[in-house]
Amino acid sequence: MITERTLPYWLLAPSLIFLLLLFAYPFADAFFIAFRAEGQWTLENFRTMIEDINFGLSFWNTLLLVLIVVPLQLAIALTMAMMLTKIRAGRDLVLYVWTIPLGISDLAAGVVWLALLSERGYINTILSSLGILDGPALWLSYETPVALFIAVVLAETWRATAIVMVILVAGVQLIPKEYNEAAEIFGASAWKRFTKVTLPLLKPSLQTALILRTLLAFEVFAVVVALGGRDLPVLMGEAFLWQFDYRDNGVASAYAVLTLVISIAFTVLYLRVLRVKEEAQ
Amino acid sequence: MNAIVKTGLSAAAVSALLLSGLPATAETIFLSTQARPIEEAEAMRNEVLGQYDGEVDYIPQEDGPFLNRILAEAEAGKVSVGLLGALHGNFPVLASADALEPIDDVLSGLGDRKLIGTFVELGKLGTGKQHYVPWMQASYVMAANRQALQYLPEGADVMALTYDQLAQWAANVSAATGERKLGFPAGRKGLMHRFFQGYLYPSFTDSVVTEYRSDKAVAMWASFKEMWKHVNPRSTSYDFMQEPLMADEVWIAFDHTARLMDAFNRRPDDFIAFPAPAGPEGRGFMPVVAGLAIPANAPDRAAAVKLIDYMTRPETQIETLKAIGFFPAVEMDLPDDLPRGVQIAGAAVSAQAASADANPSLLPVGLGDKGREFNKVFLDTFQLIVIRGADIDKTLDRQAGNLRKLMEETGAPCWAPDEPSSGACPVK
Amino acid sequence: MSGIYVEQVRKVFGNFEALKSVSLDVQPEEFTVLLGPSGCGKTTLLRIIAGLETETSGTLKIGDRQVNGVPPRGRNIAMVFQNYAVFPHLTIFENIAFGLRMKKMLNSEIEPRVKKAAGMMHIEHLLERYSGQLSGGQRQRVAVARALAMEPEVLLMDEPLSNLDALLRLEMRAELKGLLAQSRTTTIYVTHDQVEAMSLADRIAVMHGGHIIQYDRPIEVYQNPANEFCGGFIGNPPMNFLETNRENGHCKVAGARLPAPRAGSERVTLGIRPEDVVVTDQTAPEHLTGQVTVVEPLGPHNLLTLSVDQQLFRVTTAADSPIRSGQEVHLALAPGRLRWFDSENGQALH
Amino acid sequence: MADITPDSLKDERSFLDRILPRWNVWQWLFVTVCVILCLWVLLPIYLLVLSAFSPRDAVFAWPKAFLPTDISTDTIAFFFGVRGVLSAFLNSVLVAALTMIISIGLGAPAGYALARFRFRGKDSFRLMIVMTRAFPIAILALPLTVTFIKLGLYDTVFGVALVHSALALPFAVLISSSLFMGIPFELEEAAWTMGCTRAQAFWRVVMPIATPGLAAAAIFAFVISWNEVFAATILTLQQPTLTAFLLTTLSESPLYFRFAGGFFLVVPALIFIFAVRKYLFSMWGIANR
Repeated sequence: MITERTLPYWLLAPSLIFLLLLFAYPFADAFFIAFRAEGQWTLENFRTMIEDINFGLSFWNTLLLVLIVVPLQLAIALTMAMMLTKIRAGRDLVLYVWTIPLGISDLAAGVVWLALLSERGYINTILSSLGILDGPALWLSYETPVALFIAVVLAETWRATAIVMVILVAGVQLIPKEYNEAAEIFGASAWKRFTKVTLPLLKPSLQTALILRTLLAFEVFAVVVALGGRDLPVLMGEAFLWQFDYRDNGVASAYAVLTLVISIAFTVLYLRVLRVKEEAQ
Repeated sequence: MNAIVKTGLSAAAVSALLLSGLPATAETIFLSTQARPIEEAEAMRNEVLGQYDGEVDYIPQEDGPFLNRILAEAEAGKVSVGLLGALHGNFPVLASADALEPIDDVLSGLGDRKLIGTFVELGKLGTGKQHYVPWMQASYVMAANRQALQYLPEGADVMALTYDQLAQWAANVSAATGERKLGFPAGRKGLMHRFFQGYLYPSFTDSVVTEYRSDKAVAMWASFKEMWKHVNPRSTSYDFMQEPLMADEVWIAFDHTARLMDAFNRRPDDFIAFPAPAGPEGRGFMPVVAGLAIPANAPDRAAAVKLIDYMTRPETQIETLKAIGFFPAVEMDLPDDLPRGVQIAGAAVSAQAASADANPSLLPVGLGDKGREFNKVFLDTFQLIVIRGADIDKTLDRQAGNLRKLMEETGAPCWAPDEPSSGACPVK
Repeated sequence: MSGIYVEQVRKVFGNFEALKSVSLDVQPEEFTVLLGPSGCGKTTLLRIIAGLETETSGTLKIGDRQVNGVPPRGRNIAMVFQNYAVFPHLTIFENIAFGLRMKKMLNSEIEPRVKKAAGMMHIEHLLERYSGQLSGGQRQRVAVARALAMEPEVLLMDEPLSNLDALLRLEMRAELKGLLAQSRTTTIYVTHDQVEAMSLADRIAVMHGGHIIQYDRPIEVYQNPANEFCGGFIGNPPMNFLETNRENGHCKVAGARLPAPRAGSERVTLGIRPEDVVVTDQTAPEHLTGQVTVVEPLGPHNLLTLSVDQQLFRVTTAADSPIRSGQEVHLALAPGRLRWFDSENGQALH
Repeated sequence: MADITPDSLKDERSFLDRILPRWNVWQWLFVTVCVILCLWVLLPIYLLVLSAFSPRDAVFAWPKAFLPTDISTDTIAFFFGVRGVLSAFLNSVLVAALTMIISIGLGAPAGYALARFRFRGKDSFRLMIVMTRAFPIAILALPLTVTFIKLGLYDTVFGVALVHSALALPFAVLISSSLFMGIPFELEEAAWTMGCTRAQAFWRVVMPIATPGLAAAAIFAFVISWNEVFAATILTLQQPTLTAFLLTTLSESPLYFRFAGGFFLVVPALIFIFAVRKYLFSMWGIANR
């Protein structure tokens, strides 16, 4: 019977069962495939994965991409969140504009930034009209890996900062105004109030935003392919190639398992670093 | 409290009843990896299948989801797809998973038209049974912007170039314009692996597998790496060469005829088509063969057979040529009221096939589901040697090892231009 | 109207014993106040009676019905919360009618009842407003009106005035007193403000550390506190306490000899309220002597703070009294008002 | 008191002074950063729409035109003509609507439990919900397809909606739990004392207050489903969603078509988010602190 104590579990049951049904079976199946080849348990798939010429590159590219894009997005999202608390007139409109990228699929983002950054693109048009460039210049090619990397960072930052901002805006709201006002009375400068009051109290939201954004960042794929093609291999891109191009879902699952392990490692790291003590909730 | 739990579940149940998917009408689902670009797909539905007296739903699909779907339906035992249209390279995966219905009877039923013999043979995939009926063919040719012709090296005939002349030509262009205007389709969805397997290797080593790491191959890669200095670096993200051609990013390009057709049709006076260059061992070239097959226990076999008959009729073959630039797989002479683009490409294809030093190679057979990994060997070699500048000998040794492992695993016999082999094709 | 009978109710949160076997019986139509400092368990007891908290052990009866385990809706109670808990998404009319709608009453019955309750609380003009547009005081009136409209068997109020400013609190207190007397509903009122308790209660239950120390009429609790805590907690300024030591039947402190209480241990504490002490210049064996340290003119009277036997001692005198700080004075204790407490456990001695 | 003559009333400040608000340096800096951030978001979208509406070869032109000089709708018009776009659009709307219902229907109760109760396994549940997003859906392709075919969910709007709900559920749970946390528990307790069961209190008091926030969470689920490409492609055949339809036809179509496709993807999402912009603030917690 539904009693006071068991009520929460009854409420959680529907979503838990739903996720188990939909994810657990295919997940187990894919996980299973990663560790099997020709009918017995082997690490063959992992070995093929690691020996592949693109593995090293894709690993470091993804890691580097995450380590640059996620903090950059956090900084921008934090600035946006803080600015939103200060804006009075038109606050809804500004928030709307800044959350627009939430509605943009990575398919569309890839197309947009390709138009911007291709050598006959809009940015080159601006640069050449300013005289910096004298003709169409090439950014998105293996010959200019740094430019290509920056292009992908720009596109990813544009596309996925909105989700972080929304979480932080909510977090900032939950902080009662009195704390900030009190700190102000004690003569704390704006910066001091930010670091000493707002940030610590924002920790739970920061944690959620970081975990969610890192998980999704490791699955970055569509934008990188749209801009970089084969020149900037990323883990998910290789997994996709092995699954659909080379028809070997063993190695594809190996890539997926690797991505999962790294994501879990980062999540545990965030949980430890940004540990929010129960009482300080 | 369980009111909430109830409402959550009832919402899911209601929608399950309401929207369990619209019942598919009695139409034949024609799933194909060809004519995927939106204009070509529309052309298939309206011009080619327009006159078919039956319901057909033409659904283009990328290779990955296409294979994934058919294998999944075969494994689940519930097949909804009526007819399959794909390139020769896609079929071995399905054949090795027994997802295809043998259609020797269908082939004999098409007596009144002359299907090209070598393609019918290819349709057996090296086995006794007929897996697919030849549907249409194409080939890879070169295209060039007329502005580039002025930079042709002395005495070079564009309709019978050699690779050295091509390299020289490209060098002249980049010297004159300051931009590298030679382009290759080395993007994710480009067909660069076909260029190595069907054009470069046969032209330089008269082989694809056995001579993979011979000295001729080493010389080949060296000269190709040299030529690459004049190739537009964006090539590693070009899938369809017609786009860079029309954007003037590239003046000379190599690609599948259907992937150049848009440029020929839209600006027939600006572009010319010409056969691929020749190397020391002749002018290697390879056909592109597409076939029609029926999935194992397909819903309505008769309808599928009727559709195959319709697709292989001469008048439909002509409509297909006009619509998507694929040439007939039936021996027939082409009418002269074809669109300019088709005429331009057609001339290059027949010139290439009829060239004196023609060295045709066939499509790989018997690779099963390792076809794509076979392509990966060539692409990885290209990536390492040309893009990342690795040592040629070491790379060829390592990749030859992969190729040898692949051949032994699949036991695939050699195919033209390699000499036929009894067991698995050896890699010297 | 029915009474409320609480028998040996205990409540433990983890390892903290919030209520230590508390018993209380509230007569029908009686207005009982649970008075005590924060953390003494008064709100927990109220929430247990309301059914918002489940008691660890003990029995609970409303009228002759045992209500242990019965959910709040089954106890025919109404409650006014400290933060009013006025529903922001409903108009004031709907807020007051909320309970009646749950009782499936017809609109024709609900309308007059809501109007009557709103009238009692003088908020008829606010019925179509939303709580967001109201002041704290107005919201508080809505909360009370909402509870009264349900005409419950028992009315529970959790520090309803604590969020109001001083003036409004005074005004509301007077209004509440009149209203509740008129509606004659059995009520339990929780507060930490002893003035509120004294003014409103038929009986006060002074609580401390999870116990009910004393449960009696206000004047009783004021004049005969059951222990030192009660004496000190009620009354402002609080009761004075002086340590004394007993010598053959008499207690000596600060120069005075006073008849000692019969019971109690060796050392006893004397308790006397500031207003029960008179400053005189005659000397007498039972008079205390002390040194005035501070004189505070408070308007109606002056408050003297003295050092008696090195202990703090307060006395109230007339506003025009000539006494200046630093003066040595004699203090006469009003005979009937002297109270004795056992120094060990603080219990009153008679 | 100097008598007030008409010209003493005249405003001496220059015209510019009068329109530009009198801000200090910090405020000017604040506004410029704000404008830059807005342009940073809007410019690419403007260029996408511009390219979608410019003639075919303008896409290859150099230098590119920034202003909408010659507008041509033939690429867009062609799109409407393509058989299947309209039905794909409808499918997308149906799938997204279903995803909204399922993910909020299942997510809200879980969110309520996380907000109101302290129970064993609470944090591990919250973490598990988020971690389901760690495993890339691309790799679940084959087993998922086979299961769906067996269950008859294959190529159905409901089938795709199920997968999209699994993707949207973590967000629904997190958003709804922070929403319910923003609603004082005393309101529910008050409702209990006024004759409500726990469920009645939830529906009559908590839900009405949480509805704007839940609406925003629903729109969020709608957008997730609307933009999802991969599961929609592999799980549908004749009933593709718009994104699945676009992915298959566009990835190899010329650039100008990809812009038109991008336009079709972006515009509906913009409209949805605009519809809910007021609630965006309450999406993650009531702001009436």
